[in-house]
Amino acid sequence: MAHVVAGSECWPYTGGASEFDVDAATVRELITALDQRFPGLGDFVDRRMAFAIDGEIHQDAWFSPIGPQSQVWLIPKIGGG
Amino acid sequence: MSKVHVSTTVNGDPVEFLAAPGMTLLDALRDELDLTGTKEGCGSGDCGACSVIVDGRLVCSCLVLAPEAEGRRVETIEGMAQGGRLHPLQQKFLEHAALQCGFCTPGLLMAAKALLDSNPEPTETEARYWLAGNLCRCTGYDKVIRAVMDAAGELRQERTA
Amino acid sequence: MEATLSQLAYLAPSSPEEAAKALAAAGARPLSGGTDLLVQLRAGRVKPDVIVDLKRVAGAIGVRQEAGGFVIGSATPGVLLGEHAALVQAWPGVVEAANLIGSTQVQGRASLAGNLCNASPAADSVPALIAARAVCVIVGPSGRREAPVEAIATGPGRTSLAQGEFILEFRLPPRPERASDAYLRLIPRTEMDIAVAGAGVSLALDKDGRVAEAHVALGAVAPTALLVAEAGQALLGGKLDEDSLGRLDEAARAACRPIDDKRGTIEYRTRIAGVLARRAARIAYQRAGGQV
Amino acid sequence: MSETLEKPAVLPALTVVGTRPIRPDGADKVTGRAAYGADFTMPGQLVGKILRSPHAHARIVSIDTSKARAVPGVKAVVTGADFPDLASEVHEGGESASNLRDLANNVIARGKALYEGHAIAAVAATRAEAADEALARIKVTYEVLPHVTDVLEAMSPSAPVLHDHLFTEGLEARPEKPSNVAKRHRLARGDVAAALQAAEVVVERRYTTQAVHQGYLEPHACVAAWGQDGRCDVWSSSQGQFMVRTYCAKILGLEIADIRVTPAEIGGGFGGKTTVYLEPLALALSRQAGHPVKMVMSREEVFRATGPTSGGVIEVKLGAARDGRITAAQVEMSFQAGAFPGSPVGAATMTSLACYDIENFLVTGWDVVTNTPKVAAYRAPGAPIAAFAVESAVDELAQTLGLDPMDIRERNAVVDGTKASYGPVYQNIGYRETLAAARESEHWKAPLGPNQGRGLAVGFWFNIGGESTAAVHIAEDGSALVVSGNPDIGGSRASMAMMAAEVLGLPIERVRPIVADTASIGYSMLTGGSRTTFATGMAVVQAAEKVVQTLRERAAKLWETTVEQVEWKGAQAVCLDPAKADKKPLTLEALAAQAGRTGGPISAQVSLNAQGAGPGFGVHICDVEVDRETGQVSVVRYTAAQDVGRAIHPSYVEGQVQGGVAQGVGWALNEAYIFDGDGRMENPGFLDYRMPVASDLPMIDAVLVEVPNPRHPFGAKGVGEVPIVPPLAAVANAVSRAIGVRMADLPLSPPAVLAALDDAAA
Repeated sequence: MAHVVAGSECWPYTGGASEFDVDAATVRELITALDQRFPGLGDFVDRRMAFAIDGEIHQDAWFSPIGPQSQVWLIPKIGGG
Repeated sequence: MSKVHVSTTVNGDPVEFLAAPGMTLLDALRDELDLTGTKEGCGSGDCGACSVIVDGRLVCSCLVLAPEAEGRRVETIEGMAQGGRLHPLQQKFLEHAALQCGFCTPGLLMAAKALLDSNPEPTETEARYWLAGNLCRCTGYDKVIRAVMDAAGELRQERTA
Repeated sequence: MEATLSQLAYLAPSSPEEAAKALAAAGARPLSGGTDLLVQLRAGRVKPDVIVDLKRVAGAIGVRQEAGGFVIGSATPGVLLGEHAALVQAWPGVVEAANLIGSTQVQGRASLAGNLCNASPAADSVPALIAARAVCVIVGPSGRREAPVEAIATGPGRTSLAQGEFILEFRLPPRPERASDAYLRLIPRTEMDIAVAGAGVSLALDKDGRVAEAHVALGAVAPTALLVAEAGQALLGGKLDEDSLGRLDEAARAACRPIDDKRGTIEYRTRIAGVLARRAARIAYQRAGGQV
Repeated sequence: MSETLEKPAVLPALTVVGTRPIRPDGADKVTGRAAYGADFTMPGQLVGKILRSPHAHARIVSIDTSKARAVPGVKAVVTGADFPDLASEVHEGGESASNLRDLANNVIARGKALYEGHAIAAVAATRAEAADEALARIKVTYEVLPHVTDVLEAMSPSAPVLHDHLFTEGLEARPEKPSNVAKRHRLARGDVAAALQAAEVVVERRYTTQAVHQGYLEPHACVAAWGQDGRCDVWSSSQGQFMVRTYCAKILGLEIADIRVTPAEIGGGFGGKTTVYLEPLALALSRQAGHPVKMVMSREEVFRATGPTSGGVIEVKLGAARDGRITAAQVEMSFQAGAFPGSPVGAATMTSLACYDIENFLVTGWDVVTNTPKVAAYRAPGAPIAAFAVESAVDELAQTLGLDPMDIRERNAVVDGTKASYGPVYQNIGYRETLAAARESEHWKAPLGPNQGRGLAVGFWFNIGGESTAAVHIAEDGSALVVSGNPDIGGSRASMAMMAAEVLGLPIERVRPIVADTASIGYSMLTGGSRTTFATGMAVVQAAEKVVQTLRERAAKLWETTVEQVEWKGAQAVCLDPAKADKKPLTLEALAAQAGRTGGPISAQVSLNAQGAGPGFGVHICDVEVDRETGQVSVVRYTAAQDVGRAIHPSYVEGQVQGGVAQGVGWALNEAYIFDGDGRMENPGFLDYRMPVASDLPMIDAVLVEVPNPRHPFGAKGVGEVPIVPPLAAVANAVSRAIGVRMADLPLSPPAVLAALDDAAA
């Protein structure tokens, strides 16, 4: 079970819920699980968000592993100048 | 269209070209003589990227009409290294990493050469005010000034050696 | 349809009379340093048919001493003034004003006549020349005439010169003992800016160190540079004590008629004109041998 | 999952990494041979020019190009109608998520001119005069509309609306009316209202900044050639040739592989060349004319029509205990996005409190469209604006509590294990070490002169990884080529060559770095986000390691032993097999010479998506002197400490720090877009858009702190963007302390400082 923390961008999909647990061992599984639980959230997160897994930021990384006790923050994609 | 015939000397070589009277020396160097080392950053004399030396004077080539070069001695970046050996300023700019993107470097090297030709032992302040006409956005000028002072030292040794 | 850049003609006469004749044609414009003209040419703000390069006219470039004073060729680049030891000794203010025009690269070209005839209210060399009581020698189709520097510019971009007339040289008057001058300006950076305000002060001292003669001129605070008589008078007879400097400051501010623009507000330019006038007076006084 | 990695295994004796060799591409740049965008020419090329809107906001009723086409020498004229109408599809190709339709409509207007300078039409002709003539004969009928440039005015209900389809995203309920507010960003934790109520001390203030430009010396330039077979070539100066390829393909409706983009040397970018302005127009003109087309922007066009960064309004309210512990922070920011949505207020929201361990905070960011040029990325986009406000507020808090500004930073500092304000838990960060380096610096202890003030400020940037490809090829004589797809702006060719040399055991002189065109190397994200040395460097190291593996395998075959018995050391294979003690080491040259007979050319290419880019922290100290009679500010001393993970080439890392500081100082003191009443920019040139000149700055002491990033083979972190974050506040805090008045509005021009002095005296 991964403990997910969702930022304000996600609240329109989660009805305001910002922390919940999801069963997923990879980022891709997490996206599918999010879509099942909050329709549309998975696709939105996949396109517009990055995943901070235990403090490390993963962007466009479907197969990054997620451990059983992992904390996963959904944060907006980061650009740069 | 009445073009003017201009014969002048660029980096020691005699050259001739036809130029529209309103053409700048900068455009003549780049478009007529294919010397693209001199750069245009603003076209209004405010950035120094087009600096060249005419008859020993440092000028912005975007503020000189091509016909004015008639019979003058023009020095550009392409003439700074002699006989395959980099000028001490060029070498020191590399050693001190005094350039990043390098777009302002040709103009800065021309200005630094003119500085050391007229003032072989500049203070840091004198160097900074002399080079104030050469904008650089990448380096913050620190390593540029260190490279110029270092080259000044080496040139003095060469002279006294 | 005006001449585009390619239809332009370029002439480089070698005598003043030839130059005057060439400049008499409508659409002819003089070129000396070119550091203003070329910017306007490229921006399409001026569309001359003929450019008359004055740099090869006899007497246009060079500095010489004559009848106790100095004669400066109108197309002499600022850098040459700085290299003339006697001129720097006698007129440090005029030289430092000329050497503040633009960057080192501009210094290699910009001329006193170009700076004056471009008629920017903020031109750096003009207040110093006016304070120095410099006179222009003007050549035109109907011969030569002289006029004080302050009579040339009549407003932003406009001069009193007739078509065909150009400035051949500047004459700086002879200097008594214990006389000197100074020029200061305010710019946001340390270099490369147009003056937000400028002040030139020229003065002479009597043997006790009192101010016997004083002229103050301000830049960028009116449509043209201003000779401010009251400011000069405020210094007369004194040793630059706080009181006379206060009156100088006030007289300078009273003369200001600046505008609000992207470089400065009316209030700020007026305030700074007073500060610069005081500071320039102090420097000129010290250079003239006065103890401050 | 990713176990917390212990301190990274730093390679023992690093021979090349960490040294300061001459950069391999240096000679071309100091002799004028390096070719930038405007230095390319092609036979038969035409000159392309753009007609730009004189109005800040107008409907385009009609465009008549017939007279323009009739001008002798004119070969092509295009308007918005010549480009496919794109769906509003968000695309990840560029820096941050950019809307493709907006991008296309910024390249050339469609239906509406949204800022003065907006491209309306473009022509190509055999001579520049003919092109100018053609522009003058294009007849555009405008319906001029009221405009708005100020961000707060643009947010008011009465403001003219730029886009009828724009409904604010990120609100609880979807608004019914369109507005200029494109999006609300929000970051919250704990109960900020209660915490503010309970706080022993509260400081509160509004801060403002103006739009500023990246200020790269090289204007945008390109040459484009549309082949008869529909295959196109582009030479252009940009921060990413793959980005240019992707955007051109999308805007023109082409197959991506049909466009080959060759990177020119880039004369500075700083984020401003992470998008396209000219390339799609040059291609469209070239298709119509059947000739290559060259387009070079004037400096005025660069200012009027290419992305500045946002001007912003920031309200900050901090609550703290007497001992300096900050217990509550409320920040609200409104940023100009320019003509289309996409200001960096989202990144500003996330970075604003990133250096602070705070229980309760609410950060809100508003992305607001205005009739000004479309904002583009500018070095740590958004972060310097947020940091100006927060670092000024923390400085004011320190003054209010009578605390040393360094102490208050340390008391609230984030460390490994702290939960960042933007979400994740920090790992391997060097913030505390950087604070210590600044505190122990000689500058922090040095006395101040009269009318002088010292400002302290800290800054953070995420840094990113992303997709990169690199290849290493061994030539027959044993010299090496390292090929990547990232333009070299600040010396990255040197660091690529150094990392490859380190792994191969070669001196850097025998490794030649190449920046390849889009047809000669695999896809790479652009140079930006301080990613190149981290992500592309990682691909270079892995490619070099694959080459070493191949070399060891070839030696093992030659010695008829197993690869495990072959060690690679000092650019040669050493046999460890006790049974083969007679085998003398095989040099790289020897193995390269026999490569054909032992299995073929020795080369490797690696493509990856680099994860785990380590965030960077900066701590800056700035001394200023103020002329109290004129308000002029001069920077007399500057020290910038920064956690760089591991400096691959220390000179160029110092160069990034010094360059970032100089841009920050310009932003603080003199740089600003000035708009007149008609929404026209009044200072589109280097005379009145005042960037720092050499005589404006002291030497800038860069103090490199190295807390290695375990996710990079040599511990490198991104360094390019952090240094621009602290300076705005470092300068403002220094001025505020010098004159005893809090300066909250940039730029700190002489009139502004003098007015503040007058207020204080009144």
